[in-house]
Amino acid sequence: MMFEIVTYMILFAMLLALISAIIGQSVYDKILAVNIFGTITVLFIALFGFLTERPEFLDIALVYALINFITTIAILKFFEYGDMGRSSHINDQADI
Amino acid sequence: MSDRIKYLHITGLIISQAVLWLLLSGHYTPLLLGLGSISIILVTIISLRMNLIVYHQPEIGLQILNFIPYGFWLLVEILKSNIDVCKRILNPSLPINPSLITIKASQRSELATVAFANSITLTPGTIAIDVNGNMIEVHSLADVGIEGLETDEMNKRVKQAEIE
Amino acid sequence: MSLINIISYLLIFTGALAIIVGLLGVFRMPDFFTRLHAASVIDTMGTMLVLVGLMLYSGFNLVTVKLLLILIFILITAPAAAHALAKSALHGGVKPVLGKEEQ
Amino acid sequence: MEHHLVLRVVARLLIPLIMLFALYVQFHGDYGPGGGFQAGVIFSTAFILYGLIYGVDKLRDVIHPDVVRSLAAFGLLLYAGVGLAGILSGGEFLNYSVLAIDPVSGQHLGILLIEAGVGITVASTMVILFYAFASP
Repeated sequence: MMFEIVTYMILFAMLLALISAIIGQSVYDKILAVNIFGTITVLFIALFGFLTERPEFLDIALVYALINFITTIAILKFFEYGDMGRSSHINDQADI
Repeated sequence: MSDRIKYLHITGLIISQAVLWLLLSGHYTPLLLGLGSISIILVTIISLRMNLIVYHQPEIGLQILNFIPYGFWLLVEILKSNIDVCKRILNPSLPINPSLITIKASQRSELATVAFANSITLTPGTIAIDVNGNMIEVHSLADVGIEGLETDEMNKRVKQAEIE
Repeated sequence: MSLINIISYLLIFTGALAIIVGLLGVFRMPDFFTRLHAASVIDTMGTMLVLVGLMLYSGFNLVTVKLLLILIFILITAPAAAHALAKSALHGGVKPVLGKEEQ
Repeated sequence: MEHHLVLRVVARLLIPLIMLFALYVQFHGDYGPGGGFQAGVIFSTAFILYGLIYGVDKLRDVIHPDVVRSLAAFGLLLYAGVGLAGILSGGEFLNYSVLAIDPVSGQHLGILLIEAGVGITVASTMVILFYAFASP
């Protein structure tokens, strides 16, 4: 009971994040919305693990946080340069 | 660049990995501990191949013991500015005054500079947009954020946490 | 229900409220950079309160350590992602709206 | 375009953590959600992050595409080899109990090797996919 109200609130927040991803004007707005969605999903998975009393879900939450970060970087790089493996021109320092 | 610093860095990497493995695992059987040591050796070898350890500057960069009080101070700052930003969002007239300013970062190592830039971003109301050498360009939501940065307190605190 | 459970529940509830307030800010703010400020409320206040609340609820064991690990991980990666977004938006031609007159 | 200091330093801190976490998932498949497939994907994300931040050329210096391809084949061979070893020792395909004198330790060994094969193949395939997308 305790966790259910909060879980519904988080689900509602995920819905809002999806809406903002759909109505976002520039591509950066959409990436930001997807990033927010990912962060909320991490919290949702952690809460869901406690709701169903299976704390092993925390491993999945950690993986989701990791994938969320890498997704943001990959999409940004793809939209900026059109390919993901672009190397830097300055000696050993890369920009995304 | 001496060998001593190099081995110090590698030892630090191995010790932190061992602590992480023991905290994650939770099962301390000989088989899993053996597999854990194999994993640590493998990760260390790949990290060395990737040149992830930088020798030409203090790798640890931030003294852990000095960094803990800084963390608590940062936590309080984060909470204060969070409440401020939440009030601004909930205010019907949306009292914001966005501005761009450039501030100076006086840390020596890259790690400490990044810790400073990330602290700025982590405090809602200010975002580090660009890091150019010692200058950090900051986008601020309201005047409160600029006033907080111009007292230079965060910069000094990160500098204090740095290893001399 | 013990006191510590009530405290943890209040923390989690406040965290969920903070997330919704942050999303409201994302909808209300006039341009991209100000939206980033609203999003960082979610990344810091939301995650911190929810995960600290769960830590208090679970007591002290390896689950707590994992929650702490998730919190540290998010607190390292979220500002890096926000910084990368802001930087590439600035270099990609998004002009920040400055001054009091929004829109 | 100047270098991206923040991402470079953050990636340097995160990559060893990610690889160690992947190996933790690999070896704790019997206690929680995990196993070879998930571990392989997480392990490969460390390499993909490195390739994204430092450029694909630096990733080629770390691990050559030919090596990755051989590793993908090696993982599959390991899987099939354990299966065939079951047949050769008088059981069915993928029957682990006959791999050692004691059935329980045979099962442990078999699962460990099979999961290692799956993990190696999945991680290599993900890195191959990244190479395919990243080359201009």
